[in-house]
Amino acid sequence: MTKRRAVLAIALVAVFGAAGCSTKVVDASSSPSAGKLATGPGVTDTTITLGVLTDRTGPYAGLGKAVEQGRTLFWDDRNAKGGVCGRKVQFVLKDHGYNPQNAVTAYASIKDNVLALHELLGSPEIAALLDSIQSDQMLTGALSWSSSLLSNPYVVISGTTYDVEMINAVDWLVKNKGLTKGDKIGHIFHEGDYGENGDAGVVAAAKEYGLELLPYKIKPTTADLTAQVTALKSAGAKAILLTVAPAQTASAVGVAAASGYAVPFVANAPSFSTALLATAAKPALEKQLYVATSIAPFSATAPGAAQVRDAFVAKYSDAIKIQYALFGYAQAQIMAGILDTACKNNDLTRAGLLKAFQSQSHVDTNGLIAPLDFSKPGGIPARQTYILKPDSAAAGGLTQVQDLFAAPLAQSYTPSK
Amino acid sequence: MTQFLQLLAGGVSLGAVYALLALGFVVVFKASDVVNFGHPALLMIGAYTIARLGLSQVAFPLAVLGGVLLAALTGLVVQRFLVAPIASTSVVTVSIMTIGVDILAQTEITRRIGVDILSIADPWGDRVVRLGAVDVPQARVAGLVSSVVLIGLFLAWFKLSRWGVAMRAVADDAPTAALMGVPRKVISALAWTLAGGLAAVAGVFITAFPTPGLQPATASVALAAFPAAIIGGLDSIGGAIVGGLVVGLAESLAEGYEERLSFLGQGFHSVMPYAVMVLVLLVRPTGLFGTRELHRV
Amino acid sequence: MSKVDVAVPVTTVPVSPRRTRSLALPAVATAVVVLAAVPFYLDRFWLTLGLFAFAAAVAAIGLGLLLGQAGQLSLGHAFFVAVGAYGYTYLAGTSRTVGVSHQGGLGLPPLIALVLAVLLAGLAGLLFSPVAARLRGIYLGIASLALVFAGQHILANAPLVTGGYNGRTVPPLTIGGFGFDDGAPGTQLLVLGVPFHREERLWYLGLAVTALAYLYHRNLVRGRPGIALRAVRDSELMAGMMGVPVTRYKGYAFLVSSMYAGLGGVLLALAFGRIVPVTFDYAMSIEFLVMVVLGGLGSAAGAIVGAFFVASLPRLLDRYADVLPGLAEPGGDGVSPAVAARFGYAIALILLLLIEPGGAAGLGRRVANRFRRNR
Amino acid sequence: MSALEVDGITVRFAGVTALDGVSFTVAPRAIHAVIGPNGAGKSTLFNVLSGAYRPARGSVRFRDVDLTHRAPYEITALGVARTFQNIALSGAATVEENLVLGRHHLTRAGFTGTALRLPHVRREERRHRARVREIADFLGLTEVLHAPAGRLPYGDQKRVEVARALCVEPELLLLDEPAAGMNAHESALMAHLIRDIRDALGIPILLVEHDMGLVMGIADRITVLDFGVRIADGTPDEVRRDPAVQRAYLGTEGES
Repeated sequence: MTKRRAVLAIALVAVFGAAGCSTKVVDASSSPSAGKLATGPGVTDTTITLGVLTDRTGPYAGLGKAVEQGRTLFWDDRNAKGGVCGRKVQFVLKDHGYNPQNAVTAYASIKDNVLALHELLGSPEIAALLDSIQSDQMLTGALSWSSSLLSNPYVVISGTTYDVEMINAVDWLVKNKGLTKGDKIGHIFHEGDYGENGDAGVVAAAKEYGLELLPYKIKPTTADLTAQVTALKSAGAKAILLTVAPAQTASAVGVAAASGYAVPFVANAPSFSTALLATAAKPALEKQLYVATSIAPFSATAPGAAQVRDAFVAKYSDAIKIQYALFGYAQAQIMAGILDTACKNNDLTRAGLLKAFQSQSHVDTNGLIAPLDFSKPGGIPARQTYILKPDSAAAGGLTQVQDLFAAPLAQSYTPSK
Repeated sequence: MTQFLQLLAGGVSLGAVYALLALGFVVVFKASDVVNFGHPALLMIGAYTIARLGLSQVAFPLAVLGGVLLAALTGLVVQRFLVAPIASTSVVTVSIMTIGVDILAQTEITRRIGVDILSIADPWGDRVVRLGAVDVPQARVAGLVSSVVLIGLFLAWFKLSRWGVAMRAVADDAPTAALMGVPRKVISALAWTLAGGLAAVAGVFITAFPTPGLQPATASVALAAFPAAIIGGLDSIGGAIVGGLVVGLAESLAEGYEERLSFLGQGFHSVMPYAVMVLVLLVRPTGLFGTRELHRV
Repeated sequence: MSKVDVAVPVTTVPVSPRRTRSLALPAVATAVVVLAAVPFYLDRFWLTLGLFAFAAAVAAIGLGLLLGQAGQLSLGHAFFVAVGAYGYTYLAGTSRTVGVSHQGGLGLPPLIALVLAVLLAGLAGLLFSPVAARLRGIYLGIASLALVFAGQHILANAPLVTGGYNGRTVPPLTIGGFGFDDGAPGTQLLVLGVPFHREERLWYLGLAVTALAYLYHRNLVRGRPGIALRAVRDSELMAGMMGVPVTRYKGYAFLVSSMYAGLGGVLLALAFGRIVPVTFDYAMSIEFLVMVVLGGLGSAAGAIVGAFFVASLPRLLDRYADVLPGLAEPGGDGVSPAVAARFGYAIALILLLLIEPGGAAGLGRRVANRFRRNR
Repeated sequence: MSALEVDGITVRFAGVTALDGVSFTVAPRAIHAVIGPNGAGKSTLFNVLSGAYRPARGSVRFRDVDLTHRAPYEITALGVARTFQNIALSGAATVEENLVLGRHHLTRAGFTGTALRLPHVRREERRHRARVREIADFLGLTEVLHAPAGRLPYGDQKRVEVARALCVEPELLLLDEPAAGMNAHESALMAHLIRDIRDALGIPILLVEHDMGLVMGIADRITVLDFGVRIADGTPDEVRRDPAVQRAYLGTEGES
């Protein structure tokens, strides 16, 4: 027994004695080099390192890849032109496979080496990291448009939130599809932050326009929406809103078309994917579906968008052409704008980045995303949306039906419960 | 009333497809005592092959044949090279091995699918059959008919052929089966092959209309085989069929009447098959048709 | 007719504990020293990895007890982990409004919340034990799977307690005024010149809890309850006729196992800092099963090894996969490092079981035997 | 005065009557055998006595306590111990651990006390392990105490079963075919052992056995079952002369 203790004691002494040689020992005498430009983690004399936590193996691997291509397109070009503040912008990319635990580990592994997160994909992952983002003052480009994220000042939401998209969608239905007071509308939505944020918008809009709302919550894994659509049909709903995943959109619209239930469907941006137009549901989608989104379609006609699109096609000729590629580019533009402002302020620290972010009151991404205003912390950054329509003839599978607009309610709406 | 009938029709036709999945699961369990966590992977392999062949303009029946063969072959290979070598150890260990197989296969198929939703290119499209006031997709009708035919063939084979009799014997009493000249190994291989084939067929109807096609999340549908097999009784072929129907109906009705279940919280329908399963197990601990255990020392 | 029983291979306490002990002393001493030194050398990635592994290990020991010792298959372990994690968070958390949602909380001292959360998980296990007592083998396994799905449903529908889908912040643990967090802003705890952040502090907590969990399990299985549980596992009828109240012992096994899960859940919550429902899903239950089987059924040390393997391997492969040749560039086609990591994990799992179905514990015994023979 | 009273036991399985109104009594300190051809219901009877089966009718009383509706562990706690026809040991566990299991109802150590190695738990363990070693010694198992029970030869495993039953400190010992599968020599040793146990402990022993030689040699009284019905009951001599027994055994005698 005593021998055992002695062994332990000696070993412990050996370890902690040796700790003096640890690389983690902080040298109290060193102080940040005094210069004109204040710099934070991940910033050297020649580079700025940003983090990307994305999904390369999970359900959003395809989306993540498109965003990444758009981002790479922007930064390759920008770096070739000198980068930001005379520094090249580079990335550490980590895959979390849509698993929050992986996201937390990955975040821990990069947080000391990056100035900000250029991209953080996935609602559960963002939710898991919300507190860390705040305590680390880590400016984060979220790949999620939920207004529940607005309370965190470090989260950059690039576009309208799901609730506002739905308010605009209902407004558009009332104005263009003849919905009147007392009519029934259905909303099929995911359980989870995404679906519920969309539902908050539908609830607000239904109240505003005096519509009767029939909500149906589904699991992200539900594949067949016959039951929900059947129920809405027999209840006599005049229009259906969707805050779901693409396959579910196809199922819902397909089922409705097959049974002669010819009501319009309006979906949130993430509910549609170009891949749907290769399925049997294509005719039904082209006939009955609309998409409300603040991201311009891949086929957008505005000159700025067209330029980006051509560059994208030139660089990634084989890549899938979806609007998220443009979004990735636009998000990079937004981040570059923040970095430029911070550079101008001589403050490339995390606090400086936040200040720069909150000073962006008119962000124009050449029409890739609706105009953005980040200057009101906690406020919705954009309130305008396009209404798009699936069209297999158009590049990216969507064409514009209605240019950017904002419903009166969308202008005044503030998220609450 | 129309809604109820519509949901009933949807539930039964979906349940028949679940029955195919549960059947494969049960057959493997009967023959080798192994819980095949790789069952979803077999479905994915089959459905992916069928969809890809369809995209390369292979005629639908041939594409299905190809998918069934490949999934069956995968089942056989897994049994032969992974399960058989460690069959003498604990069945829990072997079951965990199938988790490895599942991860491997699903990762590869997810990678290959990417952002696509692969249409299965079936001949039924989105056409529906109108039965009175009820619309049933043709694909679902085809699924129901295929399931009934396949299950019928299986039952006949199981009752009549030498192999079927041997398989029953293995499930009841392995040494006796060995005496009949049918090694357990062969029966086990046969069961895995069969499970692969059935899963591929189920894959066709799970990805056909009203589902838009094959995507990575399709695998989670195969999880319905667990409660279905348990409700019916793990070692009962007939039970798998009943269990499949029960799960299909429970899901469909709970989804359709979601608003009346709202006191249980939104989205309760996804818990419904499991709730039914636990209730069944509380009354009958080995499922509806499972063998009641006799205590013997 | 024992078709529906899960036959579990039996593992026993070492035949001659004395000899292994003499061998084990330097090994244990080395392990303790190495583990205690880790925070002084490794960065946050490794520490976070370790925290998740410690949390997983504690919960895995519990599942090992249930499956390896008592022979009860559970696919519902993630549920009890969730009860521990959310229980602690609710009990220690304060009532507040975050953004648009209101969250409740009892604001208890964290240490008391920790103990209560573990008891709460035990209570959940006890409530399930009447079901467990009626069912066996695979039936029990899949019935317990219902817990996971029910749990997901409850977590999503009780935002007052759980914070809903967005989860909620986990209050840091404090014991006697010492906080397992980054400390007050502007202050820094330096130990031998190394700053001690949240991760460094929690590392020692994880290490200590895991060690205690291991010792508790070891003593338990060597004594009267362990012998009774293994008898229940080998044959319920025989155990009953040898005087063991079988139903009660199956209940005990569930109770203790879910308390382990609850404790692991608290550690996991602390490691996360913020918990979200999707973490505690079907895949997590399966992972726990993989841990105990990989480690070797019935062995607590094995469960710990299994937990470290499962919790770390995918993330390690991901971290170093870009060093491996033949992988695609980011944004390009082909096999990405993350996909390669997933393949690596699955293949390692399959190969390990093919080579040694007894898991890491079996492998360890084999090596130990060879070592002995060679001497 | 009797130790065990079996009164009109009837057991049915899915329409098959395995035992039909079987009654007999076992005297204190008696070696009482139940014999009968295969399928006579001997094992079923044992399973009723130890609480595994509930009889449809009838009762079992041990020292005026009704056992009929008690759980197996409660019956064990009353001092009824048994062995199993097809050895039911934990194969990978050591012989010692198997024997310690028999002490379960005599010991109290709980989950918490055991895990914390509290002093009273350690004391209890020491005391009971000493007693286990005594019993192992009595049965000549000292040498193999630390060997896995499953690796022992068949005859030794049978003795471990008996030793485990003795570790219960029984007031009534039920032996289910103790000599099954043994050769003549081993069988004779077992007969000796059974008698030694009775003499040393002074308790009644009820045994089911196929081996007529063994039974006739050691039993004080014999009950004969055939197709679930009691066809004879008496001393070995009476039973041997009973025409019903001869009829029942003539068909099967050739087998054994």
